[in-house]
Amino acid sequence: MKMDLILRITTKLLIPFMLLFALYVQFHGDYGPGGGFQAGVITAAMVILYALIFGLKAAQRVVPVSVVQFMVPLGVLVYTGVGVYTMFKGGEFLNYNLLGHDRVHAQEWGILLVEIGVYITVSGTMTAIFYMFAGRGR
Amino acid sequence: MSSSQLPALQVVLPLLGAVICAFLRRGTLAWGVALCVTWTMPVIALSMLWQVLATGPISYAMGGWAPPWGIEYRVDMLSGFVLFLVSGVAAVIIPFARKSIATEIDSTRQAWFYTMYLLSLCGLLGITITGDAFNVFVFLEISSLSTYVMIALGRDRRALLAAYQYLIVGTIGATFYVLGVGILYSLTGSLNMVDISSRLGELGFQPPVLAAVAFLFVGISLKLALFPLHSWLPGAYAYAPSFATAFLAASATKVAVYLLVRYFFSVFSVSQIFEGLPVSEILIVLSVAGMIGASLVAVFQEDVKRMLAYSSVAQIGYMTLGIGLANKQGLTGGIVHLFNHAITKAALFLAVGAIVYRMKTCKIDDFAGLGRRMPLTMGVFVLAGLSIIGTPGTAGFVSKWFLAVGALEEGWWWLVAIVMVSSLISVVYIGRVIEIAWFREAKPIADNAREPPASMLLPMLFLAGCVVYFGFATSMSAGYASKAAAHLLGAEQAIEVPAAAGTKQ
Amino acid sequence: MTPSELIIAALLIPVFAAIFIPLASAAPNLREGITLTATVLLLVTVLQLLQLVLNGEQPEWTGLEIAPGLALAFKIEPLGMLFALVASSLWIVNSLYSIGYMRGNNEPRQTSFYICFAIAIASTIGIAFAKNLFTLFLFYEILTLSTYPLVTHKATEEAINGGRVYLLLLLGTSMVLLLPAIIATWVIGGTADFTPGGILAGKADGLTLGVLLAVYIFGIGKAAVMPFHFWLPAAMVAPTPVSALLHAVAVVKAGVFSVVKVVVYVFGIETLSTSGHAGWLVYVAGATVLIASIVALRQDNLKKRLAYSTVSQLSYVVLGAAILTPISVVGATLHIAAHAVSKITLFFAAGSIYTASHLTEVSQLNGIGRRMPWTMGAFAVGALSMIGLPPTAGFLGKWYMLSGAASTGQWVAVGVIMASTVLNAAYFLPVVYAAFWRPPDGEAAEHNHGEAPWPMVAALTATAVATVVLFLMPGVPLTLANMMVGR
Amino acid sequence: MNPFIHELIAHYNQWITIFLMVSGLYIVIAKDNMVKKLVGLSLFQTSVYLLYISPGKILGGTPPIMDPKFSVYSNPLPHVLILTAIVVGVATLALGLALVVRINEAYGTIEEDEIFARGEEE
Repeated sequence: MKMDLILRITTKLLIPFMLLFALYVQFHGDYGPGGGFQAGVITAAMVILYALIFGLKAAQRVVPVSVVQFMVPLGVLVYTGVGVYTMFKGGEFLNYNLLGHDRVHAQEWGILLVEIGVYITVSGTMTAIFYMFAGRGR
Repeated sequence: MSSSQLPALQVVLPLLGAVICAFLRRGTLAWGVALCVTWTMPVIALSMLWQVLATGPISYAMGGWAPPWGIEYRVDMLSGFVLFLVSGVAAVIIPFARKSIATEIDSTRQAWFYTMYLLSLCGLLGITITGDAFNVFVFLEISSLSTYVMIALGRDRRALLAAYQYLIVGTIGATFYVLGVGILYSLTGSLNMVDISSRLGELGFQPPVLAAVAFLFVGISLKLALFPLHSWLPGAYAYAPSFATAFLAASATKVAVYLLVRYFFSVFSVSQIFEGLPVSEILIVLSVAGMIGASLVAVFQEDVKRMLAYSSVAQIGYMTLGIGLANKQGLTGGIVHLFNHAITKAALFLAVGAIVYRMKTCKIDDFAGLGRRMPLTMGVFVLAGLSIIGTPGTAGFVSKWFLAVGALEEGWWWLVAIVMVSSLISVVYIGRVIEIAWFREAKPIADNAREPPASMLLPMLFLAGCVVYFGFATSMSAGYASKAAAHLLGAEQAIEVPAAAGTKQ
Repeated sequence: MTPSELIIAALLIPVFAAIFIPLASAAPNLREGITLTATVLLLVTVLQLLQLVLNGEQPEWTGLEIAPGLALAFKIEPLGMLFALVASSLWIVNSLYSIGYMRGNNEPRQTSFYICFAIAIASTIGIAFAKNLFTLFLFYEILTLSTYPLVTHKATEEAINGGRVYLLLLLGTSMVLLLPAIIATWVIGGTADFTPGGILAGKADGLTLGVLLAVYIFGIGKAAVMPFHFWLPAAMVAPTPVSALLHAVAVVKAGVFSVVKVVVYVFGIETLSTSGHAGWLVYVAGATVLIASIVALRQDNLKKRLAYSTVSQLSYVVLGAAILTPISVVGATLHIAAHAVSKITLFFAAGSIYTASHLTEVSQLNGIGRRMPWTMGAFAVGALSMIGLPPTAGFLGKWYMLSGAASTGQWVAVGVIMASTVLNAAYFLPVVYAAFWRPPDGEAAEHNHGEAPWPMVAALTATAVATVVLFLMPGVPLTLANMMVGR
Repeated sequence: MNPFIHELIAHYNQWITIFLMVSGLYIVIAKDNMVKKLVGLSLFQTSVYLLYISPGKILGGTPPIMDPKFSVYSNPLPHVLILTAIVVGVATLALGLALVVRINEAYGTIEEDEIFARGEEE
């Protein structure tokens, strides 16, 4: 266990930056490479790293299983919610143009919202998959 | 929201329902959601079908992006028909699910099952409604992935194995499909089916088209379990929860058959597929092999679900035979068999599901004496079995009639004989179950067997009623199918008359 | 009631009986009451229809359409009328007899027996009144399926095996041969409606007609033309009223009726006789007549002997149709009615012997005529009719067939009919002789039994009388038969 | 240069695709180990990604962001499609692995031949 010291310290240092980078990828996705999927995976990787170093129990204290299970459908709900909202506004499913006053902003809003949905689902799913495999008896 | 939103709702509602189910913990609540969603589906499908009949195909631009650039949802005669079929059968059988699922799946996983069921429904309806070749792939995978999970939820550990095998085969199939689409995309630069079709017409025949046809054919055939590619089906049907089996048997393979028809007749044209290439011959040979081979295998099964699964493989042969004949009567027979077999097999699997509900087994030997203990359930089984055999007065006869007429119009009397021999074999395997159920002494295991509760009995009886009703009143099933067939064949001939003259003979 | 309502009524009366019988399963008397009421109602309805047909009308009713031009439709022509008349009147007698037999032998599952019986009668009426090949085929299959539970009624190993042969052979021939033949007719002729003069007249060449005829004849497995006859002996495991129904009223008659109907209305007598490819049928039918008679000689089991006799008698009808002259077709038609009443008498007698004494073998019947004079008297009348001697109905049909064959110089057919008459006498007369004039065996003599229960005796006496009456007053069947061939 | 060889080299991306596809399929068919089969399956799917992506790159083209300085853009659509396909592939792989884990729990092995050999005894 003593050998873990370097790993533990490094992990503690790394994790905030990973989260920050995930958020950067998430919100920069509108302009450059990136988006919800990548950000979600990076976030999940953060959780997985934490679990690898500090143990599954510690990780599940920080990100409980119930939260993860809640996140998976929540993201899809955000996505379909945007779509249904545009339908209520009288347009087609996921017609972003109806989300704002002018088309450019409306498109940006639409992409942002959908990407947030993707982020929630992907980070949730990736973590859930890890929990599922890691939680099995050896 | 106006009625113009219907195409999107058809797919979005099951998706939304699946999300809601995923939040729920209690199986019964999830079932309630699934019930509400599933019962809206045929209403939507029917009103779209009405609109199609009145004013022609409906086109819906997803996200406001006009086709061919955006994803188009397109409802025409054929897809409207299949949408109604899938959603209608699902709506009829969903009341059956609650009690059946409650006994076959752990209570913690029931809500999860309904999530997967709704996702699968969403995927299947999506495949049917979308007019975008790549979007089909996405929906194909949505439905397949959720189906793998549904199968894996079966009690038996062999369910896991069946799900795994289906996953491997299904993924290969889907990947082949994507390959085909990729080739079409690099040839035409479009993913919209209508657009691809018109651009292919301009291009004329090029060798890569052949590769595309081959990949699409094999990929879709894996999904629809065409004879030598059917290995995943018996295990999947036998070990999945009973309700899932009934749902899949009535919808999944049917949608795949639809996809094959869509590609052969709408995306490609009759001249490219049936006159330039030996597709017709291949299809007919494989169909015939399936009809005879799978029926023979069915005779030797010890498990009723497995037996019915092999019978499905054989019955799929009838549908592909209709496609292979590629004349109006034959294609009508194929499409109407899609419909008839869906209701017939759903009724059969529901009856078996009810027996599993009471007996916890579906070995043929354990059916002994059930004819008197569960007369209504077995009555449904007999009636639907007669439709599988193709007795006149049941739905199965109608499709066989059209197929035989289609074959005779080509002058292939031997094909008629093979169709009939195949139904004769089905007499053997259906008759075996009936004989045991009525004329063998009941085993101790059947002591508690009695009719299932009304929520399970009514869907069965309704489907059995449909089997007889569509055996006589064919204006809806066969009438519509022949319109769709004429539409599919007619539309092509308009495009390819000059090309046909060159390729023929 | 209008004619079309009468047709619907005739079809629905047995169906309603089948629906009400299970409701009354707890009260056997009420249940049997329903059956008997239905039989009488059906006969009244059929008689009303007969009135119309004799006046030269052809009542019609068209139901749902299956495919364009292919509908569930009924139209009563003389041949169908005759068949329906025979079936519905014999149903009364048979029901009476069944009640006696089922109660006398304490058979299990009587309710389902009566249900299946009623459905079988409904489908027989459906076959008789069918306007097109599809309707005929529909009820033909329903008849097979509804009689399957009757054949396996005893649920013993032997009964199940017999049922298996019965179902597979009848369904098999009808599916693999008859249905394709119907579809081919539809594709070639453009219609499936029975047409006077023939659907295929002038639409196909001689060879096609010959092949199609073969597919039809062997496809109609119920007509029991060799080699597709062995379902009939296999079905002998059934209770006797069922054998009576199968062998005299419903199943086999549906078979030969279909054969005559196909020959007359699908091919047309004229068309076939000029096609030059229909002559083989005389040989096939003749061979069946002779071989089955010889096999019957060797059967010791009384019901088996009757079964082979039926196989041979059915081929008389086919032979009559195969001679292809109007007068022989009249003979075939008359033989349908004549064989029905006489064979049902014989089976009734066999069942009555079984009920009273539990004897099944011919060799056990020595001297039984003294204890059961009514039964054996009726048996003798039936036997005479089978041989074709006056004053019994069997004579009429044979006479017409013979004159048809002789007038066209078909000496093979004449020879077959003559030879088989001798054979018939050889396997029936010894039974009658032994029953009346041989002294009872030691063992049988100790059994002190009398006649069977009265409903059975009444039934078999009635049919025996009918056999004679039909010879003396053949008016109605003869008129109908003549109307069919347009004489 | 020999035109035939030229053809061979010009379509090098397709050769890679075909190689990956065939080796993936071979693994799926030939291996009994269920995890290896999934690896093969992924390889097979990857070959398709390549098939889509490689024609999307247009030589000299830039990322498809409108700018007056550029006129030739790479085709963005294949990337979008393949992103979707990758997600699907990941989901399939995850589900497949989950199944293998449960099969291992239920049967105690992930070798298909061993499981089938045992299946006959049941």
